[in-house]
Amino acid sequence: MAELAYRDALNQALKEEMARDPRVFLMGEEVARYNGAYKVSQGLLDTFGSARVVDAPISELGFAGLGVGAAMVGLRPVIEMMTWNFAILAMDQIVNNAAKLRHMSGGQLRCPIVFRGPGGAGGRLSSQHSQALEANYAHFPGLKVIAPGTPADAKGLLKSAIRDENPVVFIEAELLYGVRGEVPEGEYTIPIGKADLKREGSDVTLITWSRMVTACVLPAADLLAQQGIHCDVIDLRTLKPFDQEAVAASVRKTNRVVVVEEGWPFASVGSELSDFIQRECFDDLDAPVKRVHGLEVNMAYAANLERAIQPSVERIVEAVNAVLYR
Amino acid sequence: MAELAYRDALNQALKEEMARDPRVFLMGEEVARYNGAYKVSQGLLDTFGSARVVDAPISELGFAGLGVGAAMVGLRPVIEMMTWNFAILAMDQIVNNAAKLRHMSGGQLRCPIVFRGPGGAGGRLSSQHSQALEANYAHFPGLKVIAPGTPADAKGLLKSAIRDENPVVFIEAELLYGVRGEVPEGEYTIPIGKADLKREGSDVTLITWSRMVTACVLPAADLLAQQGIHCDVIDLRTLKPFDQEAVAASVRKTNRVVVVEEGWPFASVGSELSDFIQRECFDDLDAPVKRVHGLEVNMAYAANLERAIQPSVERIVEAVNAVLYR
Amino acid sequence: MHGKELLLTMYRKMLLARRFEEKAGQAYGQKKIQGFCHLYIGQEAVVVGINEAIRPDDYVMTGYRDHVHPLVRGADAGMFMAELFGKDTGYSKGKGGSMHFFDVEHHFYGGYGIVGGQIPLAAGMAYASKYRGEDRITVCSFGDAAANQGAFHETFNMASKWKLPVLYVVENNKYGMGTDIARVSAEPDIHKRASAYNMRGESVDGMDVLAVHDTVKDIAAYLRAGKGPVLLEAYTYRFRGHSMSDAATYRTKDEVEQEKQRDPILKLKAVLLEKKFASEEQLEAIDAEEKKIVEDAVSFADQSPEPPLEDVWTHHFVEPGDQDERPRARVRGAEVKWPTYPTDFKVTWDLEPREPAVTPIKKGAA
Amino acid sequence: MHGKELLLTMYRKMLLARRFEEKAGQAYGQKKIQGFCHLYIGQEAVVVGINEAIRPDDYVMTGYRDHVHPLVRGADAGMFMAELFGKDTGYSKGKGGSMHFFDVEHHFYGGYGIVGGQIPLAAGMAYASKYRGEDRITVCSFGDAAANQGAFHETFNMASKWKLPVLYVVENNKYGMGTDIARVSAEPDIHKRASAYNMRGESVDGMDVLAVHDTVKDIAAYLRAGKGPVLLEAYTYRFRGHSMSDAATYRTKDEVEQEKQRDPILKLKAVLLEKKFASEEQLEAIDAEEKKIVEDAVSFADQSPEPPLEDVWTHHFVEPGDQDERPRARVRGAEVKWPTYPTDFKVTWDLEPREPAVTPIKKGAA
Ligand SMILES: Cc1ncc(C[n+]2csc(CCOP(=O)(O)OP(=O)(O)O)c2C)c(N)n1
Ligand SMILES: Cc1ncc(C[n+]2csc(CCOP(=O)(O)OP(=O)(O)O)c2C)c(N)n1
Ligand SMILES: [Mg+2]
Ligand SMILES: [Mg+2]
Repeated sequence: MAELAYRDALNQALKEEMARDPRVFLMGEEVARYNGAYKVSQGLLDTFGSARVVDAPISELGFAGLGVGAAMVGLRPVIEMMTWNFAILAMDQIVNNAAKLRHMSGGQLRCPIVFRGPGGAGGRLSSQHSQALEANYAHFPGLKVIAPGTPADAKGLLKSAIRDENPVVFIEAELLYGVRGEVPEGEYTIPIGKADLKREGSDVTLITWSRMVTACVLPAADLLAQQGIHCDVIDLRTLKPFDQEAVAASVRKTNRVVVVEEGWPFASVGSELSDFIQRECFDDLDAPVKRVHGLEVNMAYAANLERAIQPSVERIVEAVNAVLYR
Repeated sequence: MAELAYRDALNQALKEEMARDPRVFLMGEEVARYNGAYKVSQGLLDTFGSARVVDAPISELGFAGLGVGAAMVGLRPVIEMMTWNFAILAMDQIVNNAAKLRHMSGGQLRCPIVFRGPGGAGGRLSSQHSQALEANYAHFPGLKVIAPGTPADAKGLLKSAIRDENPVVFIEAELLYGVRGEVPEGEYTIPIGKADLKREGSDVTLITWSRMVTACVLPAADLLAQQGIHCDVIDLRTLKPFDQEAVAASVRKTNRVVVVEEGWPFASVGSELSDFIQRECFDDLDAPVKRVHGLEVNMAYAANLERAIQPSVERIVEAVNAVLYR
Repeated sequence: MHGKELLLTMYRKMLLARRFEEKAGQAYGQKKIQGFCHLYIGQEAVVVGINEAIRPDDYVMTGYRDHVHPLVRGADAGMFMAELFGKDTGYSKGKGGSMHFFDVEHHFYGGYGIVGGQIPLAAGMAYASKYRGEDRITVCSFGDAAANQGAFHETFNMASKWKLPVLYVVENNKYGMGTDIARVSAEPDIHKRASAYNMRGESVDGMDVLAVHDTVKDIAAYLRAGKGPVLLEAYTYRFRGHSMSDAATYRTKDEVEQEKQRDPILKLKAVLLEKKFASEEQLEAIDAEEKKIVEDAVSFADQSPEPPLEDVWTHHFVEPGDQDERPRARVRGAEVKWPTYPTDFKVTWDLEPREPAVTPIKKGAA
Repeated sequence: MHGKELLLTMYRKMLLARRFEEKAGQAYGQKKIQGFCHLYIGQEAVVVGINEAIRPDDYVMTGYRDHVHPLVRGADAGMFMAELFGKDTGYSKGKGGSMHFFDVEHHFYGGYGIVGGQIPLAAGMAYASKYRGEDRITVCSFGDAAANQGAFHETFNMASKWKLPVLYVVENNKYGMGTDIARVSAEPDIHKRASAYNMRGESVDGMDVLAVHDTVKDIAAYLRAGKGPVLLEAYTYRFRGHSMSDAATYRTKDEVEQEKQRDPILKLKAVLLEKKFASEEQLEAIDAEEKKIVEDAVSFADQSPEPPLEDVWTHHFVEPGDQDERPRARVRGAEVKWPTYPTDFKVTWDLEPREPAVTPIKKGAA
């Protein structure tokens, strides 16, 4: 298998899907000539031309909606949001049009579109640029929400998202773009809605997604393993619909859960997981579901504050100890 | 005490606060000459003139941001969103500017502003106009979120919101505007963050807010009481920060909880409550926290579908029976 | 220039529109229709004039004042009345209601409730046509007040820059709900704003169906020639309130009366009579026919069942293998020619030259 | 017209700006500054020309390219360098960083990272001034690419309709990140878009500090006279990349070289020498002074502590009794004259007449 950076895995997915299907086009700020603010679209303009790889003005609401319109009449747009922080401006088009079109039309229309771009903290970018916003989209019926944590998943899931007949919110991680990992050669896809069990263990279930998988959850699991505590590590990959079976099966085995997410805790995907687990696995739980998350504060610029605000190996280990009553 | 409609209670709050404090002004679509799309601002133009009661163009992002700017330099704007469905267009100004200003400026600025308007279903308005969106705002640090369920709370909390030094998202209920209730005479406020125990009972805790309080939770509690099942009914009133003590105290007493909300379940305020309760009251719970919520679907126009999608007395009774294992 | 058949068709369609809306208004009074219901009465010349000037396979869409746009394209009046009644036989199976009319068979793409929210969609539809090398155009209407939405600005800039074949029609009925447009618009002549995007903008008397028709004929040719988008402002008027719950007291009686003098149906009638294309009796017969269609529509809607409760779970996602719903096939058993979108084609459009001339450096004029 | 003192002040401030940004660039290379960092080098004439043409108590704000705007108003360079270094002694205690400069003492109101997000805020600040009957104006800058945001459109319409005393300055440096503005703007002469809002729009050579100054003097008077908002486009150029991570390969060497010929500092220097307002030596002495200020700023920032960890919890909400932070008082122990906003006053502004003339009915022109 080839080792690829996350950004290059995404790039391959785009390139392969655009080569397969002329209906696929990519639009966003700086995606064409500049090859992407984060270089995810490197080389695509040269290969596919300026109508399929389009530099948009800074008009997030406008070009998100343009994508929705194109999807309504047979194209399969991929709309790059330079970051999801800016997509807040486009949210109306995503949640009020894309998510509702099939329903409002009583099934006459479909809206196969992918909105993608980086989410989460980007490294000293302070509050307006450091938001993990998956909960906001996962709240709405009619949208699928994906947040891959490895290059292989990034590629396989982006291909699935592009082939899906529904609007997909695809949240990459700014700090993962340069991270490398093995990516299977050749054409392959990862099914939407399936979690990946990254480590097996019977003591505690760790549930997470996106950057947290490799940035702190696996390191924490490794550290705990050295102490004789073995964790199931579930990478959800798809947040909505999330893999209920995988989650429930693991909890039934371990009876203890820690949910780790980069974003804020209130009304988040983590809250939802916690509710799901206490509801579906009430009698299996030996301790309350514990959560590790970004602190409930705006992100600060200062290095030490930024670090303190984000989840860490230490906080995860502490939470695991807590659910083990150690 | 006077009996007032919810809309008139809000109107009183606005009128009293505007009379008290020249810094308060109201801006929004149709608020002035038309006296408000839902007549909440009836008579205010005549009393306070056109600079303090302002008909805005249909530019939600623009006038929400204008309000934020005015708040930064010493005014206390009340920005009416004709409904919260339209405020999605303004979300960037609310969450990226209002919620973050004090933090970004390191405490140099404050942003005392109220964004208010109706949320939830409005009666046969279908999917784009029938959304309970409190979770989206409650997710962000830096915002307070209020959703009163009675005329008295509407008045007392709107006054507190206007006097608060922070940005407040104030979500009224379209279907409550005409509903009447007793409202204390004269100047009074209700503290932000305090729940109201509407009924006392030791069997089950029902937690809810906004329209659900009177529309189905109290009727369900009454019905259950006839069957000998007595519920604590907690009207949260403030969703963020919610009254953790009131919730925990009740759960410790009843050991069983049903959370009722009008909106979608995924990553919602209800999810958060469920997580909080399983975490803080794990050993007190005799049954998993049950939730009754709007179905996880887009709202349909047809009367029978619209009814089926919303929480109902029957569904609440069923949930109470479930947590009682009856 | 205006043949008899064209004029009679337009007359018939305006009457269909008028009668449909009148019945909808009545049915609203009877609570058969609920929620918001925005009637198009008074504005018929705009939609009819446009429709007869474009092709049946051009894409059309609008906001929530959307009953008439699909009707004049050939939609089934009964099935749309059923939609208004929230019935299973409606175009959206009762899911959409008044604000969300869709008839994809007739290339009518909605029906949107967020003011201005459809504006970017239309650019995307035009983008798709251009992308596939089709000569189809897209026509998107919105109201005067919608022109103050950011979506207008962002979309027009892109549409113009990329020369998208889209006609934007501002149906300027002078009011956004209760607000006179001049009270909230710094430039109330909305077509003049087109200059800010270097695009063609013009206005037309929206109460004169012939003027609308001729203007749009010319514009359609311009669009198909690839010259870029157009903003057309049609000055019109709604004879009723904004929606059924609006008593419209913000307008003077005089103003409304004066406008009713310009009733587009009366105006066309006068032309028909003057040109002797039809007699009074013939015109009345047409009216009777259209009334009958609308009465039948109400009966059909009345007799139709509610949607089944299981329908709350349908049409949120497309599952693998799901076909799109074809309403007239489902409800009427009709042979439906459904729009198809090619899946295999070559994109030949160069949206911009590979290496554009570098913009000269500007020095300013002060 | 341009006295010696004015010219020397402007020269000094442009140099302060230039030296500060050069040092920030260096410090970024040393990883003392991280994240995004957008330098203003090349554009100094815009901000300095404006600042000397307005009052110290006028409100000023901009986007994320914001280091220089507060500096020329009198902010403490050391404390802003400390902010860039993420230190406790920064204006925002290290919470804001490069994109979120705030110096309320000097009426500089930020510092915003969402492109175009500050545009509505400025209208609100101007609204407040007008509401309280002050003759203060607000100046808000943004980039050429920001002009394609919906916020531009929505705000300009309101600002013009309500005649708000706000000057919007497009700092047109020809690029939004890597994109030549002409590639994404249907009307790349952004000031021309003002006509869509019936407001005054004009352009100025943004490399000529005197031209900027004179133009803004005139505009400030216009604003204070209550004549409505103005859109001023300053044609300028950034000599560096968009941010520190941008190599700016999308521009030709030629273009950059040609622009550097127009360096606003060199241009003003030539004037000063020609007018004999100063000798080469005197000008160099000024430069040395400004360099010293900036070096001291770096030392100060270097020596400052990180914020305490408990600070993650502060400044999310104002709790009852909380005072606003006064950075220079806190850090330097300075007597700070803090802006106050009256709490008791009478609003005398009539935003619109009680009963406006009814808009005449339009018939269109087609
Ligand atoms: C974004 C948004 N804001 C507000 C509304 C409420 N609303 C519905 S229609 C309308 C007036 C629109 O007027 P105009 O655009 O002139 O169209 P008309 O109704 O006159 O056809 C308003 C304010 C909405 N639906 N969407
Ligand atoms: C809404 C939004 N979209 C995209 C970005 C990313 N971004 C930051 S600066 C910038 C370019 C802005 O260019 P311009 O407005 O010309 O200002 P300049 O940087 O040239 O001063 C972009 C795309 C952002 N910060 N906010
Ligand atoms: Mg109108
Ligand atoms: Mg620029």
